[in-house]
Amino acid sequence: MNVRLLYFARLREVFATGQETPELPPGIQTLADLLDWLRQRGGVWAEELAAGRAYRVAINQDLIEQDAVLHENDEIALFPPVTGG
Amino acid sequence: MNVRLLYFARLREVFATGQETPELPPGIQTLADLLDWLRQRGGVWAEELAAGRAYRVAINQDLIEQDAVLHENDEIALFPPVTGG
Amino acid sequence: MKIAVQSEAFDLNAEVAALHQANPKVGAVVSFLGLVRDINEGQGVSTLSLEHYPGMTEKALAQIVEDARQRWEVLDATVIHRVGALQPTEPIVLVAVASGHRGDAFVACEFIMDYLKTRAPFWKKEATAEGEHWVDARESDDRAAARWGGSGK
Amino acid sequence: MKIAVQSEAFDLNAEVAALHQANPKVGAVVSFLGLVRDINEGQGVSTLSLEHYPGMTEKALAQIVEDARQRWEVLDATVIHRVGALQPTEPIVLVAVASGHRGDAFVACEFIMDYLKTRAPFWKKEATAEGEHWVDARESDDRAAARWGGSGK
Repeated sequence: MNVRLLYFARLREVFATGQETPELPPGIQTLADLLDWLRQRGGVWAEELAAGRAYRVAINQDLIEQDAVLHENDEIALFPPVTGG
Repeated sequence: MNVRLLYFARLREVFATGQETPELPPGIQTLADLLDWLRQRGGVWAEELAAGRAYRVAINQDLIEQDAVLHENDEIALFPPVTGG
Repeated sequence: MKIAVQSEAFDLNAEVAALHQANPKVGAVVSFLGLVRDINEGQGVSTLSLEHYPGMTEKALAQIVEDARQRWEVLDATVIHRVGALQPTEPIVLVAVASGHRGDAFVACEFIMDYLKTRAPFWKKEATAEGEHWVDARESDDRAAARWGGSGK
Repeated sequence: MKIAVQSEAFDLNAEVAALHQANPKVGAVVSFLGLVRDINEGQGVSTLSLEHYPGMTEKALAQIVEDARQRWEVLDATVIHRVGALQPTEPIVLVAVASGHRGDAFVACEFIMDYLKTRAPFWKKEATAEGEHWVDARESDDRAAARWGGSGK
């Protein structure tokens, strides 16, 4: 499955990239699977996405509050809690 | 005691006057006395100032919510509930 | 603090800018603009005439703003109320409150409006093709003011 | 309904006029103006940079306004959020709500701001003489949004 990953603000800086379009291994079906897969990269990935860290996830530009099944070509964004206004 | 009486809005129209400066009879010491004295004029005065009618009183430009002792040269205004804003 | 009773229109941009441009501590300005509604639903043009009690009006508005300052963080505030003849869609009243934080600005602005509606001596008369009448005070305004803990009368 | 994300300043007069001038049913316009505060208390000039998530930002703001319309009488509304580099005292955000009655206008405007603060993808970075840092999200904003019954996240 191919997805588009976006990173914003502090996460964009820490991950040193604003986006990537990985081909996910077959076992990755849900958001929780994807986050595990990213954490396995180690380093800042394991650190920033660790349980208890404050970050937000949007799938196809909607904020996601719990696990969700992923689909081909989903746009998945990871970012810090928002601070606009 | 001399006081200045002001009437506004609908009361000004119904009383057909915007102000008067009566010399009050000696027995009139409080706002309640003054209102009784005005009611004794009968007609629209008795009607508009009857118990249960909605009107407001300000003494020296402060809204008054209960009886008050009057003083020489007080400015006493009677008017309908306000409708600004 | 600026309190004004005037027949002229006012400039919202200028009034809001005056509340915050010189003070970098201001993080929020909440403004209320009250407008003449066409309450006849198109049945002939209506004109609203606003009468007030000169002297008491300014005093009452200043007291209301002072009450708000005692309760919340109000860095600055402006109240402008128009009098005289006004047409539908014209502004009647502006209440603008500057604060460091939005919560204080919102609550203080609404408090000032609720008290203005029940304690500031203005009266509206409406003129339509059918004639003139004084606008009645609304119970809902008394209730709105009463929730702040005052008598609201 | 107008939703805009832009680097340019906006004209408060024009935005508020657009909400009410053509609609005589509008009796109240409540506006919130958010400004860059000088949080360094004079210790060197700071610049705020606002990053956002293009596409999602507009979608999130439109959804927040729609949520407000479901709850209260909102005749029209405008949300403008600036991005890019901003200096202290400059406006960041405008939320303006037009309604027949002031209560609805006040509550809808505050609701939109509270949700914008916690659900619209904007991020602030502050630059001072000492360097740059991302502004932390505030618990108080989560609490403000949560009181409306949503998750506020």
